[in-house]
Amino acid sequence: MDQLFLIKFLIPLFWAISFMFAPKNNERTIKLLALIGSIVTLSYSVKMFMDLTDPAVLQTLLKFEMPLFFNISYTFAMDGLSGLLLLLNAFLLLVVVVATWDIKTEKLRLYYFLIFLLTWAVNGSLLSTSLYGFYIFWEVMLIPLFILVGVFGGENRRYASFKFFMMTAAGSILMLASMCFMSAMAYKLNGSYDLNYEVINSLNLKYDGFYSPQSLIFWSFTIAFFLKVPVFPFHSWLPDAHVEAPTAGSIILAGILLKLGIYGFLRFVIPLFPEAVSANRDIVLYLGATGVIYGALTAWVQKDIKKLVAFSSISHMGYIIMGVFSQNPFAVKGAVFQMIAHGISTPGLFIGVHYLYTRRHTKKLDQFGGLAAVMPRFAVLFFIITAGSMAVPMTCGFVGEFMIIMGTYQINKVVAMLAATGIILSPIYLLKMYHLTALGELVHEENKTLKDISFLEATPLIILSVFTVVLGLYPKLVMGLFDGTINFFVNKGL
Amino acid sequence: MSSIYYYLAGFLFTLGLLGTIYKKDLISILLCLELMMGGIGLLVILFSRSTGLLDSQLLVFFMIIVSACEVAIGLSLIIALYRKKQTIYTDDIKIITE
Amino acid sequence: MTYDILLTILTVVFALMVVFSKKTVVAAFALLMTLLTIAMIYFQLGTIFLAAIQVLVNAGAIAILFVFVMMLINLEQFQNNRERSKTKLVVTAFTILIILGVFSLIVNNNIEMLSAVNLTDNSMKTLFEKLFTTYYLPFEMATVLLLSALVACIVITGSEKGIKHDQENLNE
Amino acid sequence: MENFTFVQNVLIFLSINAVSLLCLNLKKYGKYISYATTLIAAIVFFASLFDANSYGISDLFTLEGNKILLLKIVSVLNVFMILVNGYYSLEKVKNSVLMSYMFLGGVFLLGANDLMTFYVALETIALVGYALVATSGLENSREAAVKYLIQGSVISAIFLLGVAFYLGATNSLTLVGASVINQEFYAIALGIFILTTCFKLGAFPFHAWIADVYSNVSLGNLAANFFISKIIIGFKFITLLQVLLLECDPHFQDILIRIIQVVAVMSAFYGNIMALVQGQFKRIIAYSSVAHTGYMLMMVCLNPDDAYETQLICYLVIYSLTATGIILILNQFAELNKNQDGKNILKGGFYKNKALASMLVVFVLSLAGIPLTSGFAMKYMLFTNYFKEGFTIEATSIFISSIIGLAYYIRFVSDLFSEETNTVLPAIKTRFSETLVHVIILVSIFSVGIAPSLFLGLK
Amino acid sequence: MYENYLALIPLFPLLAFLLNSILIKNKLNNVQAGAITFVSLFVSFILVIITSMHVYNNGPVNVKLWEWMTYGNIKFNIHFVMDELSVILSLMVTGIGSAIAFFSIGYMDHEEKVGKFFAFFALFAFSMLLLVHGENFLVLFMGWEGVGLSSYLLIGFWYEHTKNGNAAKKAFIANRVGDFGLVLGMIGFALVFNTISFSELRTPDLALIAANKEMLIVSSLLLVLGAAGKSAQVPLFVWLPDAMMGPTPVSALMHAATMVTAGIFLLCRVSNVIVHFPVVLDVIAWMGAITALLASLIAITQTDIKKILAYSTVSQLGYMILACGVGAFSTGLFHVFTHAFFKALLFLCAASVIYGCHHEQDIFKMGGLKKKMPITFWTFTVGFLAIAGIPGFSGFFSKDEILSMALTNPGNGVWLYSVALLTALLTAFYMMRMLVLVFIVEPAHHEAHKDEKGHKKKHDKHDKHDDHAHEHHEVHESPSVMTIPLIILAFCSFAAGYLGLPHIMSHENSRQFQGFIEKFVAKTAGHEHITAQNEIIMMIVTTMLILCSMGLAYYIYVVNDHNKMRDNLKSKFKTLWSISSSKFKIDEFYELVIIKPLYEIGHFLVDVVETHIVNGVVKLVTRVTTASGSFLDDTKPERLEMGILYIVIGLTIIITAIFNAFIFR
Repeated sequence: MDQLFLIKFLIPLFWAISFMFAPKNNERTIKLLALIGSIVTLSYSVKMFMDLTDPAVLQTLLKFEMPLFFNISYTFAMDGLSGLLLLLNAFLLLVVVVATWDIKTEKLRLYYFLIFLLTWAVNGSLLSTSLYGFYIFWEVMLIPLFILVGVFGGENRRYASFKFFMMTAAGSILMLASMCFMSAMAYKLNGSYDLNYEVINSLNLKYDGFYSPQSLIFWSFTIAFFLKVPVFPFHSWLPDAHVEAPTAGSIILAGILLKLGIYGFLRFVIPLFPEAVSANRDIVLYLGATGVIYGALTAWVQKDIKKLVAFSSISHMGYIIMGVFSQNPFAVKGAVFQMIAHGISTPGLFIGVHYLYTRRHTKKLDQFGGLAAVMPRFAVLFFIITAGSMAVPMTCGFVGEFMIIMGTYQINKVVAMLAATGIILSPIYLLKMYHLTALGELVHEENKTLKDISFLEATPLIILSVFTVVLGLYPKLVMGLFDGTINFFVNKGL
Repeated sequence: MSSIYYYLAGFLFTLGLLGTIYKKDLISILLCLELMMGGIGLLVILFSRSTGLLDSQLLVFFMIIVSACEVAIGLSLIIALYRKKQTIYTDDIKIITE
Repeated sequence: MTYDILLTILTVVFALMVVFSKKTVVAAFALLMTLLTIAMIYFQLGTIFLAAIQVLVNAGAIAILFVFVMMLINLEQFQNNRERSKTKLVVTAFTILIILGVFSLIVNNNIEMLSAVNLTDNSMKTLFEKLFTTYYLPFEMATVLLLSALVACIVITGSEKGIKHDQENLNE
Repeated sequence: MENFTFVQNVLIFLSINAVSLLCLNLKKYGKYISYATTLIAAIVFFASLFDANSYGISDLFTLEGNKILLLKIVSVLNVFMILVNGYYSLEKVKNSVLMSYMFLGGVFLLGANDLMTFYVALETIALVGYALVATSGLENSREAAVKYLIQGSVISAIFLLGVAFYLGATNSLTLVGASVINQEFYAIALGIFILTTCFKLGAFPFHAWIADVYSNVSLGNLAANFFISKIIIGFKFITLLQVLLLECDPHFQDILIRIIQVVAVMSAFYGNIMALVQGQFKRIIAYSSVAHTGYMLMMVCLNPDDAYETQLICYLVIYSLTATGIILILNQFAELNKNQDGKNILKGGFYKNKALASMLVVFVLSLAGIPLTSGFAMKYMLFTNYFKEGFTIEATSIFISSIIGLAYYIRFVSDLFSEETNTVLPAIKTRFSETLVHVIILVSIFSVGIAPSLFLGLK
Repeated sequence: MYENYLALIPLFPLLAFLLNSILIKNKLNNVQAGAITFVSLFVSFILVIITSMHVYNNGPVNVKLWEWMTYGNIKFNIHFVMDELSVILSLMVTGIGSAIAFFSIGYMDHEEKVGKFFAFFALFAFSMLLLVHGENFLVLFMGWEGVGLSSYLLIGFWYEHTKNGNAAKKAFIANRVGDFGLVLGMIGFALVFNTISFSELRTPDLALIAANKEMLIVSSLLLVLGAAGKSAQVPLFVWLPDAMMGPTPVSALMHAATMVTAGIFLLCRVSNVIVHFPVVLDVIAWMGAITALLASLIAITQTDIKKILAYSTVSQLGYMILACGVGAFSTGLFHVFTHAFFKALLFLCAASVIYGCHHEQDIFKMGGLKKKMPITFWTFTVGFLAIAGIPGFSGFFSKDEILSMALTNPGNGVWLYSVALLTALLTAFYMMRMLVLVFIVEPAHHEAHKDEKGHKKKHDKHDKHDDHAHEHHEVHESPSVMTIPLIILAFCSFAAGYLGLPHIMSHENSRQFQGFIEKFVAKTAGHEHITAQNEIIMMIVTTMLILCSMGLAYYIYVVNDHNKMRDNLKSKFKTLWSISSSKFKIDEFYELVIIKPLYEIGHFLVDVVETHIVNGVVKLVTRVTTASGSFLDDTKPERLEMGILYIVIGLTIIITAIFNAFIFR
């Protein structure tokens, strides 16, 4: 129990609200406010993580009955996994604020309001262990991002934001349906609508065949999370959203929101529906492997940098979903690690694209080339990030992929081999991107006069590249944090 | 052998129903509504005859009152509409939406 | 017996006239006749009170109201009814026939239950006792209904906004 | 037991309204006085209900339990309604008077135990409803009113057909504890009652009036339409049908329930799909109400139960409040920029009128059922009930239809935040009464959204 | 203490890398930048020597830095070792590396971004040392990929030119294909033996091997794929010749001494396992043999000095792989050892020639450099004799042992032997050709061919050297900073062979090198011993043949008026010539069969699957919904009579439904 928890938890919300009352046209103040806010958030996340005595077990931070809200008992709890994602979230908030420091808009207050609201919602769904809380924040999360994309996005933003919202919300409504179903059962069983682990386990939903309740509930949850992650056939919204979203949106989306789907799998699906998971494991594994190859090949032929990165993250997500479903502790840990790695490298790439875009106002690959001559600092940092995304050993990208492939190899060799082709394919598209932007000769006149990134701009990239290398050399640094947690989940799931 | 009245009542009702769709101007439609009401009044009486229910007669009484009010409001509406649009045809009162 | 059939035929004929006559005035007249024949049927069935009310209210008031309104809006320009789309008519007639058929079949099913007649005393006295003791709430409600209908008619027709609309339309 | 206090209250109410009716024609302050008196009448009636817990006048008219609760709520809403209507023009004041008659009709309908009272009260509501639509003074009000009237009369005729069959089936006009002699007639009667319910609530095949009426009615009258004809009629019919279905022969019961389910699912889909392609926002709300009727209609299939009744009341009230709030704000935006087609009245609305716009967002999201708003709690409750009673497939399909619903609800939001508008909007000035309404609705949405169990009668 | 040394060995190059890359902004001059790297390499060279003394006397040295990961009882540690195998390699890496670093101080003197160059150089050395000292698969793989990465950086050093970039990309991706095999093979081994440390794989559990044979075979084949990727064997050798785009010292470093030998190193590391699988051995052997032959055939007709050397490297690598394939791992490694010296020497000579001729690389433009740059000439000759396998020079011993091993290999021995022998002859031929054309023949002899080669020159040269085209200037000997390493290497490449004398020469200290190595790698088993005189006869015959082919080359290019001879040879074997000079069209083949189809698939996925299926479904749902909506909307339910019609139809349906219930009750 943490007495001050509620205050800590509500900080981003308060901060978001405080932007409403910020002075209207004093940009500097607002930005400083945002910076301070992000630092505060990060620090208290670190503090909370420090207070975590044993990351292995789920540690209740705050638990209160809600007799008025369907009489459920609402639990805020935290373990290594959620704590890690909490840290990542706060960290990315800081990165976003710093990376988009030079944003030019008259709606600055709305911008920061939305970002902080988003962060708050993410924290909420990470910390709440009852399905209700998770769902509530999960839905609340959609709106700010929708507005963020819809207001600050590119030309085609309306379409993109609609697509994003509709597909994810459709998934979540499926989830809600099965939640209703379960809580109806729970009510019949013990007269309360509450849905936590014990209750759902006590429902003992039986699994036989596709039409049995457990499998249907499992699939509705799974499709909801698939749409969020997104896994191969369900990814249609991701490229559009990424291309149209402002950089902040892209970073938060790729950095943390996609992970929430995975988190949902780990937190709810695997512990709650073990039979269904083990019955449908191979389907999902093949989907993941397909996603790896599909994402890579499609990324290869893209003309637009952001689209390329978006498809690359589909490929990475394929790995993660394989790891999660392989029911092998090592692979699951690898998946979690890959989440972190992807949360470090892809935002880096997006920031790089952001710098290119703010200088040249285009995201077309053929508009660049030879930037290493004029922007050496950018070129170096961008290369480190790219290497991280390319899963070169001694960078964080390698660790996760290696663990996932190794863990999956024990379960299903074919899938592992299919997925391992990603090792060959990832440099093909990432190096294409790097060569077409940084290397080669300077063909375009307007590129000759670009100025290198300032130190302020370089800071987030530097931080990210340092993390890339350090995590690659000493993965224990984060591995230790969620080791026990994963064992816990997987033992439930196996 | 008064069972023929059942069919008569049903016929009046359905005929009125047909009329509401078939007729073109609002006044005729109101007329058809009256026709339906007449048919149903008959039907109510017939259905209650086997038990000799007095309440049914009161029901019909209220029906007649209500239908009178309906017609009154309907006609005043028609007049108001006619003032506005110079027409009482149903084709001319469709509401244009984009 | 024959009287029943005669009444029925008359009613049917007038009813058909109501629906299918080209002239609205004729239709109104036919409606008047229909209502009167229905009143006669009431009389035939032994509910004298209803017959009287039917003649008074329906035949008397409503038909007159109709004619009055027809005079108010000059109906000459509305004489020739426009044509309907045939398909819609067919669909309607078909459904109507179904309803009628089903209706008559249902009635047939329990004709014997229905045609068992036992008339208790339906003298005015008992009737109005019922009305003023048991059913005084609906009666009160009916007054409210009439009152509101009155107000409604006034509001609808005599609204200055409506008149404004008229002036605008006339100006155009 | 005979208890005449209620009759006294009704008579007081009537007489005060009569006074206001007389005052209407005073030259100078007429409208103010009669507005005031109408308001006073409403308030007095509400006050007189305070200590009441049950009214039984005769066995033909009883008000107890949830009905009295609903009556209290509706009499508050009546005051509220008259407030919304405002005293700005004589028209509106006359409408307020009519509303009080409509309210009276609602009261009688609520308590009616026999078909005679029931019928007369129903017709009162309907007639006043037509009148209110006709006198709304929007450009198409009268057309809408004519359509409404004619379809409504057809339906009342059909309803009478049902009454006739009911009479044939039970040999009585009473609605409680009538012994069924003839199941066929009974089934037919119930079928026709269901049809009437569907029309009054605007479910799928009988919804034709709803779009026109909603989009051509001035706000106060619409509120009346929602509060009286949707809440009271909805509640009365659904609870009544729940009771009546118990008497029915199981064989026919299946058929009737099947019919209800089909209608419910179809209206959910139809309403959502139609709302998707509408241009005007008012029409969107209208069709969304078709969909919501679909969600609600399945309640007919449940067994009568106090908790369910409470939930039904809550659902109806909250839905009507939210929809009214949305229409109110839409009107404010509409009268701000003079284009009467509501297609892009909201474009970029957020940046000038932040408060209004964010309130609109909240209302809309509540209709969409985003958590922490009342809409979520209602939806959740309703569908959990359906699952509980074993209507799994219907509930699931309605859920799926509600996915479509999100698309047009979110359109509000994206319009508010989009900037394609080239005409820069001035800020809207809100009247006090409107602000009051906003606040009340907002409070109700969040209170029910955050503490639903208070209102849903859950343990 | 030795542990600390061992830990320090890779550290110094890393420090040099960081130092260079940090100080790159504030203008180090080239000499300083070079000095940093050279010193760091040299210090670690000394450390290597000290440590290897210790190792020679008393066994391997281990140092475990930190734990990277654990999987069950598989421990993934950052763990260095200095054992018999890595002694040799790390001596080569640091020693030859520092020599080359020293050399390139001179070579790069008038380049730009030299700091960057030396930074990458140091990074390369660092990751090579990681590879060599890695005690387990993981560290080896880290070094392995690091080598790939830094070679990518070095090859693409002049990134302004798109084709350099592409060459670098090609190298990296080809290596990645190998890594794919390595990762999966390593996982397979780890899962079977439940360990990834080499010291445990050195004495593998035979029961386990027998238990899951198939999996091990598959895994070792995958490892072979990895080796093929790194050391440029037959499916994947295409990247190496392109990799000549980098600065020449880089070529010397990577393709002679260090990087390409990593494949053989890997095979030796796992030799104790794969010797149990004849299938794998045969695959390896034939892969090596084919590579050797193919590369030397191509090398005959090349005209670019560096390309010739590159192909010779490939064929030598084929030799080594062949040796591994016939089970003579130690011999293969011996050849790695000797080859390192003479190939580095040759490359550096080429470098100094190119430097002297101001970045002219076409051997037909050179000639008569014998007098102009004598040191280069003599050292080059030594290297040439060594690679050609003239008795007494280092190449002779290793190559000869490989030949004999191939011959005595049970089963397909004869074939392998003949292929190897043919390769040896071809090698002698084209090396002779090169020597002659570059140093001996006067350029006047083939002025005629300048025009025909004129276009080739243009794009071989870098723009920034266009100011001095090679016609009007005097060629000069390189400065001493470049010649000193040449001399050292020349000495080594003469002497290195004497560490591994065959039996017949000295009985008491024969095959010391191999013996030392065989403490770790699998013994050369299964070969029946050849008698002394057979061996002697074999040696003599081989030498004779080699001399003949050298003579032939000399005859064609010098004695006879080589133009005519060459031309009618050319016209006689037109097709063969064109095939060979177009490198058997292998690049084009890959382009056609792998790259293009993949790219097309990518396009297909984007144009068809993505748009019409993935998005198509979404679009379809949207379309259907809106379309049905607008259809229903067009029926205008608001119209009065339509409304009533709906009501009537609803009534009909309800009543009929109930009536049905009557009938079917």
